[in-house]
Amino acid sequence: MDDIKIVLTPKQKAGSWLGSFGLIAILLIIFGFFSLTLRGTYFNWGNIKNMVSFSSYVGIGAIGMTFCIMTGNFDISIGSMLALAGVLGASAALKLGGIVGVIVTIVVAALLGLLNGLFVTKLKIPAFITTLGMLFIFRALAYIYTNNNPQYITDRFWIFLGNGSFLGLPFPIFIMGLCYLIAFFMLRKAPFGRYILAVGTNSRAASLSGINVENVKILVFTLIGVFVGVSAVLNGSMLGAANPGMMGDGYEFQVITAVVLGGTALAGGSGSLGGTLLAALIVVFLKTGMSNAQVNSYWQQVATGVVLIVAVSLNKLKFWLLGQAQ
Amino acid sequence: MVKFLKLYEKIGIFILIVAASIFLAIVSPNFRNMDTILSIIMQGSYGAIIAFGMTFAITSGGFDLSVEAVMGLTSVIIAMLIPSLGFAGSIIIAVLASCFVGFLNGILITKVGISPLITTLSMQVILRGASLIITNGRQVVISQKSFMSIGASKAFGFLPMPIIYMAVLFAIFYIILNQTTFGRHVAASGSNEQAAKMSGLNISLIKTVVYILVAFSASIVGVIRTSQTLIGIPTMAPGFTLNVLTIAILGGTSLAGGRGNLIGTLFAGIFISMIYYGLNLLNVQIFYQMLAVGITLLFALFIDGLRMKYLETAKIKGIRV
Amino acid sequence: MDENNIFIELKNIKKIFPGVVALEDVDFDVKYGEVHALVGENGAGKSTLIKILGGAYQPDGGEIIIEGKTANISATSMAQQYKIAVIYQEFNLVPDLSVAENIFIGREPKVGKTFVNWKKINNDASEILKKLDIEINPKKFISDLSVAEKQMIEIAKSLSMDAKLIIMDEPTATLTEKEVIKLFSIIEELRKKGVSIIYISHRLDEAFKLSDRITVLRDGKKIETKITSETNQNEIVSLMVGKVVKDYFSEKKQKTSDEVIMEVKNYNIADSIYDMNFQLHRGEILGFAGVLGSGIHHLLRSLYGGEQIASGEIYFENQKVSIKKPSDAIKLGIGYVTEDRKGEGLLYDMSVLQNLSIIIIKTLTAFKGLFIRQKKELDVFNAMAKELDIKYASVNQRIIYLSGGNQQKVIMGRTLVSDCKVLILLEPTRGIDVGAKAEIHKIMTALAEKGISIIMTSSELPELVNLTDRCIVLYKGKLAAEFNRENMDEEKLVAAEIGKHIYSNN
Amino acid sequence: MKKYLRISVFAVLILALVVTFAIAGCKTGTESVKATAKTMKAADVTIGFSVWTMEFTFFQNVEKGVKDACAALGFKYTMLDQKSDATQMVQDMNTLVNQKVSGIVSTPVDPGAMGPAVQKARDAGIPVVCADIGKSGPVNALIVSDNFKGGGLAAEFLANLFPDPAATIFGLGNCKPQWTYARQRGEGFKAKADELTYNIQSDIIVQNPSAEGGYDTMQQMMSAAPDIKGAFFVSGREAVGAANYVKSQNKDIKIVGYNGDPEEFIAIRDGILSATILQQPYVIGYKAVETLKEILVDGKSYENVEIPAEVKLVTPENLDQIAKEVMDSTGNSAFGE
Repeated sequence: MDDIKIVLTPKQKAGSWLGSFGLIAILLIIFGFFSLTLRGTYFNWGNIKNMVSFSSYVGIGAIGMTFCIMTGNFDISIGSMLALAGVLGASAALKLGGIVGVIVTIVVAALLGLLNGLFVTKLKIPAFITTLGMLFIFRALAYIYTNNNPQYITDRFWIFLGNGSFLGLPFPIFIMGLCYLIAFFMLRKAPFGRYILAVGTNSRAASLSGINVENVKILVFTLIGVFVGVSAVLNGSMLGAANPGMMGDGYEFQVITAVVLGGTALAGGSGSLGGTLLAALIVVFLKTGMSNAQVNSYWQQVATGVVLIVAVSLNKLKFWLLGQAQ
Repeated sequence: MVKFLKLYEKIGIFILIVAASIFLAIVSPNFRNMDTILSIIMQGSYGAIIAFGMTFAITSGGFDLSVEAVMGLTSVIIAMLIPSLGFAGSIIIAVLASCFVGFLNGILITKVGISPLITTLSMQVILRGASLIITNGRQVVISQKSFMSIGASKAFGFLPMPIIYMAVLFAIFYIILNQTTFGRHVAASGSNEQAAKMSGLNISLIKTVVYILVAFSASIVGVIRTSQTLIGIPTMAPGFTLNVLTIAILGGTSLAGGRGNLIGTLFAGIFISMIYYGLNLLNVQIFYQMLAVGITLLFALFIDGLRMKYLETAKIKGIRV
Repeated sequence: MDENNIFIELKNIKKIFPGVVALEDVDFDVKYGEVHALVGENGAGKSTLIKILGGAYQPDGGEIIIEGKTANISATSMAQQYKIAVIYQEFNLVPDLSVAENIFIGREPKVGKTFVNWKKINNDASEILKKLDIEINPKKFISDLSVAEKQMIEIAKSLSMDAKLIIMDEPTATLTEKEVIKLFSIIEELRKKGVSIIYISHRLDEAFKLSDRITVLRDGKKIETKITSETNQNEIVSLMVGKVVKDYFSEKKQKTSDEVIMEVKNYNIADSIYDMNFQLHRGEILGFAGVLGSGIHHLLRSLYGGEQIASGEIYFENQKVSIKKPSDAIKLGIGYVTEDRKGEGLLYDMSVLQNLSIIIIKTLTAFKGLFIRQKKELDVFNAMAKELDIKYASVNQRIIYLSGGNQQKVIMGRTLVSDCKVLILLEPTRGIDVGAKAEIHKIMTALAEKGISIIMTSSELPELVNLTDRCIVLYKGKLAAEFNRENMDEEKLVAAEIGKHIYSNN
Repeated sequence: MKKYLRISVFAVLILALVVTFAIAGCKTGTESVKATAKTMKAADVTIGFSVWTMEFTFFQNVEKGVKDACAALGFKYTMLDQKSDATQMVQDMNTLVNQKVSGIVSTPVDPGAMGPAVQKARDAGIPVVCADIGKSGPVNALIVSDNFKGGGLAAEFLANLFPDPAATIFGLGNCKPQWTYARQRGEGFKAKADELTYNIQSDIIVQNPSAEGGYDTMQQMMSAAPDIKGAFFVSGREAVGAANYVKSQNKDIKIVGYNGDPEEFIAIRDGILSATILQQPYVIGYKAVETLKEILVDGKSYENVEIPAEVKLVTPENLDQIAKEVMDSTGNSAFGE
C-alpha cells in the first residue's frame, strides 16, 4: 500500500521541526531570558501564576476566534461584545446575585455572537463588515444601558472566579484549561471540528458533502460569543467592575494577534489551538518581562511590535522551508 | 435594473448623504449655511484622504492599520526639524520617512509574507513607540506660527485648504487607479493574485508601492493636522485607523479585493464626518453617534448585499452550462 | 538531430515535494515549429514539468537550455521574456479585469509610460479575437465569461505575446467538439508560423492527430520519446501504465432490472431545462449527452439539491420527494461526484482520511454524534481504500499530494461509503490518465452490478457509448433523443447533441 | 505535525509547572514576609508605581514626582505602565504584590476597576495610595486635585471677562465618557455657569483626545453656536488645538484649558490661550509617596483618606509668577524647555 515514498530534504525536516516547536521555543527563550536577567522578580511562582492567569483574558477569547478564522471568517466586535455582556451581567448580578450575573454575561455574549452569525449568513454581509458595524453598536448600547456608569461587581462568588485560587493555583487557570480542553475536543474529536475544517478549506465542497455551511458559521460565531462571555466573566471579576467604555478596549486586536501568531492561517482551513494558547502566553510573558525589567515603556512598544513580526515570520520560514505555498 | 445597480455601486453612498443633509437641514438651522457645510467637508477630508490610500490597499487585497501612527510620526518629525530645516525641508523629510514606513510594510507583507493585519498592527505599535521616543513623550510646540497657513488657511478667502488637498489627491489617486497600468495591476493582484503572478506581474513591487501610497496619504494628513495645531503630536489621532477603514468600506470598496471605488470613498468620508458633525450640532450624545455609524454601515452593506445577490442571479440566468 | 533547430532543451531536471519525488532526471526537448505531445498518468509529473517551464517552480536540479543558451526561468515574468506561454488547466485570468486587459496584462499598450491606451488595447484585443474568430466583446469582464470562452481568451493571450513556445495543459478538457476543431486549426496555424507547442492531453487520439513527437512520463521519470508516425496508441498506453492494458472499457455483464428506483416528471429549471421526464432503473447506468448549453449539468446538480429546482416532481422508490439541499439527497441515498474536483470536490487542507469520511462522519460517532470513533473511521477508510485501490502514503497525508486519479477515487469513495442507491457522476474521468480511467470504469460497472444505479455525463462520447445502458441526449434543455446499448453509436450521439444536423470533421 | 505540536505543548507546560513548583518551594522557605511588619527602615522600602500611561505629559510629571520623592526619602522605586488598559492595570497591581513591594502608588486608568486588586494588595499587607484620578476598594489614601472646583474656576474666569450673562454663550469641550474623573471638570464648569446664570449652548465630546481633536471640536462649536464668546476644554492639549482654530479664523473667542501642560503655558505666553487650570501632577506624585512614608515608616494609619491637591487659575497676568512656583516646586520649567 505504501508504494509512494516519503522523502524529506533537510530543509523540509527543519521546517516541520519549526512548525512543531517554533512557538514553544520562543516562549521558552522569552521566559528563560527574563528569568535569568530578572531572577526573583520574574522567575518566581507567584509571578508565573499571575502571568498565566492573566493570559486567560486573551487566551479564552482567542479560542472562539481560532474557530472563526479557521472557517475563513473574522470577528472584530468582540471587544465591544465583552463590554456589553459585562455590563449587563454585572447589573444583573447587582439585582439577582452573582450566579445569575455570570450566566447572564455568558448568555448575552452568546446571543450577540449568534446575532453576528445571522447577519453574516442570512443577510450575506461579509463578516469583517458585520462585526465592524457591531463594534460600534455593541459599545454604544453598553454606554446607553449604563448611561456611562460603571457597574460594580461585588458578589463574592463572581469575585472568586477571577481572583480566588484552588489547589494553590489561580482559578482562571482552571477555567482556561477547561475551555481549551472542551475546544480541543470539539475540534479534533467531534464531527463539528471536521465541519469547521471543511467549511474553511472549501465551503462549496463542504455543502456538497451535505454540511449545512450556514449553520456551521452561525455556530462558530455563537461560540465566539460563549468564550468571550467566559472571558468577560473573568475580566469583570478581576476588575471588580464593568465599565462600558474601558472594558475590552482594544481586545479584538489582542485576540486576533494571538490567533495569527499561533499559526492559524487568515485564509482559513488550518489552525491550531495549542498554538493560540502558546501565543497568548508569549504576549503576556513578554510584556510582563519587559515592564518588570523597567524597560522604558516607549521602547516596550517598539519591542512588542518587533517580536510579533519576528515570531510570525518564523511561521512563514516554516512554510518556506517546507516548500509549500500558503 | 442591472444598469441602475451598477450605478448604485458607484454612488449609492451619495444617496445617504443627500438624505442626511435634508434631515440635518430640517432639524438644525445652523446646518443651513455655507461655512458649516464647508467645515463638514473639511473635517471629512482628513479621513477621506487616508481612505484613498486605504482603498488602494483593500483593492490590492490587504489593508493597513498603521496609518494613525504614521500621522504621529510625520507630526513629530516636522516639529523636530522645522527649526533647523524650515517648512519645505521638514515636510519633505517627514513624508519621505513615512513612505519608507510604507515600504517596510510592503516588504514585510510581500517578501516575508506576513499577513497585512499583523504587519501593519505591529508597525502601528512600533511607530507609536518610536514617535514617543523621538520627542521623549512630549508634545512639541512649533514656534513658526506661519506654518499654520499650510493647513488652516483658506483659498479664495472661503475654501479651506484641506478640501483643496482632498480634491487634488482624489484626482491623482483616481487617475492612478483607473487610467494607469499600475492601477490596473493593483486591481489584478487583488482580484486573482495567482493569475496576476502567472501573467508575469511583479506582485511584490505592486503591493509595496500600494503600501507606500497609503503611508503617503496618511503622512499628508499628518502634515495638515500638525500645521493646524502647531504641535508635534506623537500620539496623534488615537483610534483614527478604524474611522478610515469604516470610510473605505462604507464607500463600497469590496474587501475581496479587485474592486476599488474611490468616488464612494470620497463621499463616505464626507458622510461619516456629517454624522459626527451633524449630531454634535444637535448635541446628540456620542453613544448615539456610534450607534448611527454602526447602523449605517450595516444598512449600506445590507443594501449592497441585495444588489450583489440580484446581479449574481442575473449572471446565473445569463450563463448556460 | 541538428542542435540549432531545437528551441528548448531540458537536461536531467529534478524536483522534490514533501512526500513525493515529482521529477527525476527528466530530459526533454522541443524543436521549432514542432507539436510535442506530453503524455502520462496523473502524478507522472507533467504539470510539475510545465510549471518549471513556466517559471512557477524552480527545479531542484538539472539545467534548461533555450536556443543554445543556459536559461534560468526564475519567475513567471522570465518565462515571458523567453517567449514561453503556458495555458494552465486552471485559467490564469483576472475576473475583475476586462477581456482586453487580461489578454495584454503586463504588456498593456500605453500612452506615454504610465497610462493605459484604452482605445488601442481594445482594438488590438478584438483583432486577435477576430483572428481566432471568437465573438467576445473585449470590454466584457472575465467574471461574466463561460469556461470555454475563458479557454479561448487564454489562447488569445499567448498569441498576443507572440510566444515561441506555447504549452497547453489539457486544452480540450472543457471544450465542445466544435471548439476543439477550431482549436486544432489554430494549432496548425501556429505550427506553420514556426511556433513550438507542448501539448498535454489525456485524449490520446488528439495527441496522435496533432503531434510530431510524443514523450511519455511515468512516476516522475521520462520513459521514452517517440516519433508519432512510428508508434501507435496501444504502445503509448502500455508505456504510460507500464503494462499493456487489454480492455479499455470493461463490459457490463448482467442485465439491469426493470425496477424503477427514481423517476423525474415534467421537470423544469429556469432557462436551462424544459419539461424533462425520465426513469432510472436499479443497477442501471444512465448516460446524459449534450453540448455546452444543453443544461445537463444544471439538471444533474439539481437532482442532488445543488441547485434550486423551478418546478417538477421527483419520485424516489415510488415516494414523492423534494430535494432542496444536498443533505436531503444524501438522506435518500443519492451520491454526487462533481466534475470540478478542484473547485467543489477536494478539501485540500484536510487529510485523505478526513476527505473520505466527511459525509458520514456523524454516523461514525459515539454518544449521539458527540465524539468520533477513530477506529471505526479508519476501518471504513481501509475498506473503501481497498475496494477502490486508492494509493496513498499515509491516511494523514494531505489529499492534494495524491495523483488526480487517486483524488477522484477518494471523492467517489466519499459518496460510496454513505452506501448510496443512486450515484450521479459528472465527467468521472476528466483529467484522469488512461490507467485510472480504466479502473474508474471497472468500479462503475462493478457498482452497477451490485445494484447501484448510476447517472453519468461525459464529454468523451466513447465513454458514454461503451459504459451506459441507456443514453439520453439533451439539446438546449430539451430531451432530443434516447438510445440504448444496442442502437447507440458516437455518430448518432453527436448528431443528436447538435440538434440532428449531421456534421463532419472537415 | 499537529500531533507533535500538541504533545510538546503539554510536555513543556507540565515541565514548566514542575520546575516552578520547585522554585516556589525553596522561595517560600527562604523569604519572610516583610510587608506585614509594623514599621520599616527607609532603606528597606520599595515603592511600586503603576501609571495610566507615559504618553501624556500629566502622567509623566506624576511619575517624576513619585521618582523624586523616592530618591529624596531613600526608597527603592519600580514603575509599571498600564498603557491605558484596565486589565493591564490590574495585572500590574498583582505583579507589584508579587514583587513584595512595600507600598503601591497607582494612577489608575479605570479607578472603578481596581477594587479586587487593591484588596489583594492590602491582604498582602501592602498599603495603596492613589495619585489623582480616583479610587475603589480599600485604598489607604487618594491624593486628587479637585476637578469639580477646577471647572468652577474656569467658569468664573470666563464670567469675569463677559459680565453680561444674557448676552454671552459659552461652549464646553468635554472628554470621552469613560474618563469619568475628567468629566467632573465639565460638571464643575456647568454648575458654576448655571450659578452665575450663564448659558452653555454646546457641550461637545472631543473625539480624538488630542490637539487636533480640540481643533475639530472648536470648529463644530462655532457652527453650533456662531456667536460663542468663550469655551472651556477639560484637557489642555485639546484647548490648545481649539485656541489655534480660533486664531486661524481670526475670531476673538476666549479658550480656557485644564492641566497646565507646557504647551498650554507656551500658548498663554503667545496670547493664543486665555487661561488654564493648573494641576500639580508632580506635587500629587510626591505627596503620594510622602503619605506612604508616613504609613510605612512613621506607622501612621490612613484608611480611605482623600487629600485634595490645589488647582490654580493661570492667566497671562500671573503666568510668570506661577511658572516660577512650578520651577521651584518641581525643578523643571513649566514651559517644558
